[in-house]
Amino acid sequence: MIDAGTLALAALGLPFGAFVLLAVVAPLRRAGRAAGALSVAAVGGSLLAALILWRTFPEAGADTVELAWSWLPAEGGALATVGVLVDSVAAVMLVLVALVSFLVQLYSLGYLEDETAPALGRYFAYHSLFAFSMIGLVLASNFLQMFIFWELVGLCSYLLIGFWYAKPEAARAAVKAFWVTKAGDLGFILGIVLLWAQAGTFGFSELFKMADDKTLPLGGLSLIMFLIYLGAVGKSAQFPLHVWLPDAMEGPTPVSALIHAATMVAAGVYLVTRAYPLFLQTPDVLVLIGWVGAFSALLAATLGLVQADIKRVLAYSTVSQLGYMMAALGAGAVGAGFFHLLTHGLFKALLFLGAGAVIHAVGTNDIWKMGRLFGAMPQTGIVFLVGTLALAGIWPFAGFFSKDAILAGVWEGGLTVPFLMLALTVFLTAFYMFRVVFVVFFATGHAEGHPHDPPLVMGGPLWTLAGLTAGVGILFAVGGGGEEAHGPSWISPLSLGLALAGIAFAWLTYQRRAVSAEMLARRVRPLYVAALRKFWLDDLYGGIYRGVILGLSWVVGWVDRYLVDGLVNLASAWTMRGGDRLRRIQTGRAQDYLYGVAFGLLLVIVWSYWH
Amino acid sequence: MSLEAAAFWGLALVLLASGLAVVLSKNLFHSVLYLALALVATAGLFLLLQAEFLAAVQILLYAGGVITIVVFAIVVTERLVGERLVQTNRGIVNGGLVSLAVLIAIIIFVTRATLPQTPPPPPADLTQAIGRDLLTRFVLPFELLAVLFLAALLGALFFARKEE
Amino acid sequence: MGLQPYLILAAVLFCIGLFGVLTRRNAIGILLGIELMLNAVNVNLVAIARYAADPAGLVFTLFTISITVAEVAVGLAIVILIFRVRRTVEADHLNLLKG
Amino acid sequence: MGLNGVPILTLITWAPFAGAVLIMFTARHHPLAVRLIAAVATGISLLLSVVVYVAYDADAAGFQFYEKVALVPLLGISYEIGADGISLVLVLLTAIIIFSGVFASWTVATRSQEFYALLLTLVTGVFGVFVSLDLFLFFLFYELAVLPMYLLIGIWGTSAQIRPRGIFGWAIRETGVGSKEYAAMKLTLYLLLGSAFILVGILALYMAAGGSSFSFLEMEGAAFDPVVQRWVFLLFYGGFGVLAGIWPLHTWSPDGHSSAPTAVSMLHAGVLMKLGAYGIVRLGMGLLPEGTHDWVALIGTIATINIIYGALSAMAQTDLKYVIAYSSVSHMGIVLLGAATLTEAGLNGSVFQMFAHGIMTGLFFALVGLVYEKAHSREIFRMGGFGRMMPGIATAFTVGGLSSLGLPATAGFVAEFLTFLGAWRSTHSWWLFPAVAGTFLTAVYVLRVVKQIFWGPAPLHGEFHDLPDAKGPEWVALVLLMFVIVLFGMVPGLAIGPIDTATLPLLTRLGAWP
Amino acid sequence: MSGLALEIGLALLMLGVFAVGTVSHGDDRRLAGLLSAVGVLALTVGSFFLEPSPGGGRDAFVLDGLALFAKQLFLLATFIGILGSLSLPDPAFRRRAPEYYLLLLASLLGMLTLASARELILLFVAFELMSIPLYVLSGFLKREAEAVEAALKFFLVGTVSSAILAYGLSFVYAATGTTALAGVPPALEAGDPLLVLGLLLVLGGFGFKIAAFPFHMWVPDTYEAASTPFVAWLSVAPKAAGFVAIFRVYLEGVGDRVVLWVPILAGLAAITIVAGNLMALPQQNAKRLLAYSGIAHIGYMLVGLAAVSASGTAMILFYLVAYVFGNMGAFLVVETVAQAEGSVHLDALRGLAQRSPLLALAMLLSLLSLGGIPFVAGFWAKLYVFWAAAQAGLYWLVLLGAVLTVVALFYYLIVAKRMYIEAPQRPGRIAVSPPLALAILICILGVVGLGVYPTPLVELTIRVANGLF
Repeated sequence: MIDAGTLALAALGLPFGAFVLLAVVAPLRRAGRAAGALSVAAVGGSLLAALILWRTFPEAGADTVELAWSWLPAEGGALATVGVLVDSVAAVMLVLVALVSFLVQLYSLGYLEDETAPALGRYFAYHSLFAFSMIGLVLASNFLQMFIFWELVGLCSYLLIGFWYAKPEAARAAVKAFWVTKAGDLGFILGIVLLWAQAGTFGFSELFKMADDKTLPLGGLSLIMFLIYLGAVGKSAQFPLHVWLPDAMEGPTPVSALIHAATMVAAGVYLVTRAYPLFLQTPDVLVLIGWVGAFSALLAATLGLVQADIKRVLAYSTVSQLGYMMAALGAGAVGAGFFHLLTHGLFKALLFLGAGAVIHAVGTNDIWKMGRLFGAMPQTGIVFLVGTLALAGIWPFAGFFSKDAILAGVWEGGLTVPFLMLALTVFLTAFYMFRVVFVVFFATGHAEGHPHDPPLVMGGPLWTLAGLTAGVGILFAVGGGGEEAHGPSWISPLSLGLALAGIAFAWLTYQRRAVSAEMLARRVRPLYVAALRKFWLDDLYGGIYRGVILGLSWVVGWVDRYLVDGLVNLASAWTMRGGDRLRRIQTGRAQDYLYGVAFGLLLVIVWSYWH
Repeated sequence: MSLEAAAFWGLALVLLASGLAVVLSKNLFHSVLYLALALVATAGLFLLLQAEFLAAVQILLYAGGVITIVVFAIVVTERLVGERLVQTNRGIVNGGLVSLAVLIAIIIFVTRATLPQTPPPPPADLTQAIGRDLLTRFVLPFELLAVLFLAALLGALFFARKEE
Repeated sequence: MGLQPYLILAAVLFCIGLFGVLTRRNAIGILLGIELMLNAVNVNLVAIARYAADPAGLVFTLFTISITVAEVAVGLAIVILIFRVRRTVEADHLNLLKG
Repeated sequence: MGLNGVPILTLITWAPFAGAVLIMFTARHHPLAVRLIAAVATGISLLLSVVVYVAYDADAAGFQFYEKVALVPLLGISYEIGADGISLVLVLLTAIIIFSGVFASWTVATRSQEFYALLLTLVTGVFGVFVSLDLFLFFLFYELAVLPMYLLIGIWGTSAQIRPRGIFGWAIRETGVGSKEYAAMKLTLYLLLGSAFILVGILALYMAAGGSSFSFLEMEGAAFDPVVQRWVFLLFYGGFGVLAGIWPLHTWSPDGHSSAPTAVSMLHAGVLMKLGAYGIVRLGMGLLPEGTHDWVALIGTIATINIIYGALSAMAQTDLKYVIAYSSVSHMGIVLLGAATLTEAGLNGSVFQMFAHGIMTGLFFALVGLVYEKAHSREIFRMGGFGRMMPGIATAFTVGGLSSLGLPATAGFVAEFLTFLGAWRSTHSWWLFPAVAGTFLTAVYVLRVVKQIFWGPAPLHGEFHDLPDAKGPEWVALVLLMFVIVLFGMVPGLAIGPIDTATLPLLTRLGAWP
Repeated sequence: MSGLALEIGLALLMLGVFAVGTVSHGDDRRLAGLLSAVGVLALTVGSFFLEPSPGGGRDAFVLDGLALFAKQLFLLATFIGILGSLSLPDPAFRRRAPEYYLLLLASLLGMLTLASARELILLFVAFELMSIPLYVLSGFLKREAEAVEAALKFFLVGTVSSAILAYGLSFVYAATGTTALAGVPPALEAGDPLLVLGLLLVLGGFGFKIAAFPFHMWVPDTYEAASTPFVAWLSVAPKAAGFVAIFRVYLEGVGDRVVLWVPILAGLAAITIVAGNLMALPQQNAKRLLAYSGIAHIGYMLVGLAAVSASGTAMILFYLVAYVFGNMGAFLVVETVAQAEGSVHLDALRGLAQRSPLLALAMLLSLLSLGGIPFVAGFWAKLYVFWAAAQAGLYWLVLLGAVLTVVALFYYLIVAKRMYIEAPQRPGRIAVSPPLALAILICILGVVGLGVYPTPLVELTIRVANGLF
């Protein structure tokens, strides 16, 4: 029996080893598929370790396992440590991360077969780094370490969004993603620093213990927790920092599935879950989290309604679902939120990979250039449908239970308005997802080329995920669920009803054409335009970037060159000019020189009077 | 007013007047002549101060030597240039102010000093003392003066000599 | 009759000489001004020597007079040279070198 | 004396100089020999720096590997050297930078013999400053580190194009802004101006300590009058601050760094600016505790200005080298901010940032040099799509950029984070906010530049075709520097261990510890 | 009287040169120069065998440490100057060599005596003996309008200054009642205003000799027009003599009252440094540049003088030695280049490093020394002067001086730029005549030697200066 710490370290170390190998051994990296094989094998190992860890956990006698090494030495003990902290939450999350990583990497081998070998090698190097970072984030034993890996996953996200760096849109999206999440991270790091100053430690265990013992100083804690939450806002694409996620779809689709749907974006939720004992000390922040989450969910859903790009629809739905999770956390339903995180990880990865298969087959992201694909690629159609039903929250798929739990939790938490928003979102979610399903797979339309189902290396992961999505749901349907829905009994029917209504409405609009989408759009024209323009948030940020930051930099650059440096140059120019002026006393006329002597004499005499 | 004082003021008047004439006269030749007058007046002062030997030297060397050289120089150069040398002043106000300032500065110091009101009785044989000192205490500067004359002569000759 | 009148007389003479030096256009005129200044020195020295009853001052005067003559000789040689080379002794015109 | 009787610090310091002499006298007209001698000489320094680093006894702390030989007994000047934790880290930094600098400028074509000789002489000066325990010796080495710069930039530098406009346009025109001659002159004069203040300060301390010895250790024992402390500290701050690039005395650095040839920019931005900060910490804070307390608020505030102002200025630049140069100004703000916090974390962060920024900016300048050498352009907005042509350089640039924006797992993060901790714990906790904002601004301009140059499509005018990637000796420099950045980012204890042994005594003297 | 050995030896040498001059004929009479060089060298060597005798008392002529030190300095500088002059190309220097060297030696005799003079008359005569030949020498190229003009200006300013000096000396005499300098300290103690006036006027006279601002105005014109080796010598030896005279009059035996001079000297030092450096900035003529920089250097020496202490005096002596080497070295390199290029414009130095690396290096070292850069003599010179001033608490002056050093470096670096950075206008090495090369070599050895190991000289100067106080 290998102990939990070792397993965790193995899960962490394998992808890291793969990354170092790929980074350092250039020939291996340039070999492409071999690099992919190494990466997949490594993350497969991680998955294995994660599974064993999950099944054998908790160890006897302890519900957490913690290992720590000194990282930043200081007088009287380490200032900060690195290590692993395994508890049940981390163990489950670890499995999710390893699993999705493994499947996505496998899928990528097929998806990216057209890439050149060096590019592929680079891709898998990034993926290994991501797997390492994400696992490190999950296993982090303190805030600082979490922040470190938090930033590293951000880096991987940046690198992978910009994987096709020659595409200007990809380049722009990568940078945008980095900047926006970094803006949130400023809050995170400020929060950590302030927390350290308050509590003197970064360690979760110590902090939780202090929270338990009520020895945690509460002054300013609200601010601290709010700042830390800002990090989650950026990473988990909460309003108003959600703008980067749709653009991030410029990356390869497997990347979107892994990073921008299943794992990294959920890190914010994981962070709040992880630090929940601390958030419990600051209920005001929790309420804020709930409101923002619900609002994000609704806002993203409305934006999802009008997208033509299949991945963007999914991206907005991700934002929306993350909003659900956050709302749950804010309402105190931490279990529900985390549960949704897991199920969402599965079915959203599935959806993305399915979308990827479609895109791979038809060569476009635009849903209006697709149609009747179910006939051409039935396997893809089925798994996509499974994912969609789960996302829409249809019994007995996984999403139904987790979403139900959230709705119940939010209602119980007393957040009535957010509850209403979330309920509305259920309807919208079902509508926009089935809009995609109908348009892509069933409605009339014409896709170019000869679309066909993907090869096994892509299909395998799809079916695995579909199976899990359905399986987990059925497990709950049969077993009654581990996570009890505490809410009133009318919530399940309500949510199911709303979802079905959404589906029906989508069917009427896009399949039967009984309702004209254009007419709908005209009816709610202001809203429609606003949604099309993303509620002008991108324009606002663009304005801030260009107007404030670049404008300020222009001003400072000008001041530096012409004022600060200008003064230096002025001083030197004046010195030179002064020399030039002064030497004109040297007129060449002998008598002026004699005046010099006379003046000197007077000077000396007058001077001596003074002193 | 004693005779001595009268002589002093008289000589001083002559000295200053001729001095001013030296620096203001339009004609260079006149200037030189006024200088001669000033030098002679100075010699008179020397006499008044009972330095007869120096008065003699003053007249011989200065009024004789210097003036002759200067006149000679003027004549030579006038012949070289072929026209009369006219002498004017430039920046009289500035020069006057500066000179006046220097004068005031010096006079302030002089008036502050406590100076002897009456001269002590003169040594018995001043000229002899001068001669003795010159060849004993001041023999070194005396020798050096010879070298100095040599150098000055050499220089003056070098400059004045027309080559080729 | 104290020393002071002599010193003041010398000072005035010195400054008249200085004035000449500063204002005369002609190089020879400047030389004459210098002569006046040196002459003032002589007046000073002789007067001081008289009131100190010290022959050293008179020896000093002897030296200054001699040196003055040497200087005048060199100076006039330079002036003549200038005449020869530049055809002018106007001090104002001698400004090839400046700055 | 030294390490087991070997005067190891002397060897480190003078090995490059010996190399320079050897180059001047033996390697005339043999360009390869010149480079090999340079590589070996700096290699020896590097090797021995690592040896010293490992041999340093962290438990004993204090100055080790001590050597002392009287030079001018009359004035109490001696060749007194030794290294504590701070010196060690900076010696190591210097050795790494110059070693990679030798490789990064492998392709210098004209008058390479003189180039390497001057470069190595300069390095001896830098090493000397970091190990000097005699104020006078310190000053001598300081001057030696500054002067060769004039010729190095003047002969081998490159000019930029700057059109004089603005309110002091005529002054800017008159002084010839942008040309390498201007830059060389400005840099040299500015730094020597600083050294003038330093010299006065040193003399004042010498007199105040009794006028018998320039020894640092002896002066440490002297309790200076508070008035002396106040003014001498200001002299040191101004004098060293010029070299450290404090606002508003920093303007020599962008011009100088941009005009300098690759190895010189690396050395200058990488090491020499640290020398200024080192001077403030070692002489200013080390000898003048009360003076430090008098001025610390000013230092920290100016440091925050540096951070923000430098970053915004960097953003405004269109010339690649200027961007990097201004980023140095910004990062030196972190160094001084850390020092001004007077906390353990802050001071450790400050020294660590000296190291981290040295390596990172060295890497940057090496890369910029390579890009310039291949593309013959420094105009950011004319370039594009280089990632395809020079993936290696693109990767290295990204690594440098990430370290510069304080990405974890690079050395830059550790330094910044420690500084943040210190800033909030200091008496002026608001310093934290501009410092953190600075990291965001850094992210903005660094990624913008990376995106513009390496990403996206190649520009249409087709000026840049078939640009080669880095090759051969150049890789030595890039890989070494990247390795160090990541190594120290992942295992910061390597550096912080020794640094901490030196900062604690310093803080104790400052009355800020315990 | 062994005290006069050097002076007598020099007089004999002059006699020899005179004899050679009368005997030799023809267009090349440089034998006189050779003889002078050998003679001066012999005297220089001989001077090191002389023992200083303790000065003081009422002796008119003393050979104390200061005097001996100064004489050695004058002799050395003259030797270098004569070496430099030997290869002057102008026919005047060949045909009229006896006159030239005789005048040079006459002036040297004046300096030697001045260094020992502790009596007003001797002082004045020596001062004039030193000065009058210089007027002639500066106009030695008598067919060149510039040279003659320079001679006239030099003469006029010099004679007026002499008059002022003599006038001042007469007041000193009035106050002390004796012509011995030993009478000064007691009179100063009494605070006699006449003495103060006299000493101020005397300072004006000496100010001309050492070329302190604003008595300096003859300097650039004279330096530009006169022959370069002579200027090299003129720029150091008479100034050194002026300083020695100042020490004698103002410092020797004065004791506490010496602080009277601090404000004036410090002020004079400050304006001299500032003006000299600023005016040097726009110069394009190498000799004018060095002239103005020389003025600035006088300012730095005055900083040491303003310290009115033994260490200050010692440091000026050290500075003078460093200045002799550095300044003469620079002037002689300029002369070498001028002989090849026919120009003393800075442009003539273009690309010198690529044409004649050693010559360029010599120039660079000289300039660095003048600029006060470590490892060459000038650094220690400046440092020691500052050190002395700091001892006296004149920190503001130290700071000013240090800051203005930066301005000075600007124009030195401009010269370095011409030599090292710019490309040569013409290819080919620059020929150096052997005596000139030897002279430059001596200067560079001095610059580097003192830069690397200044201690013995510092100790010597301190010993010498302590004799004054």
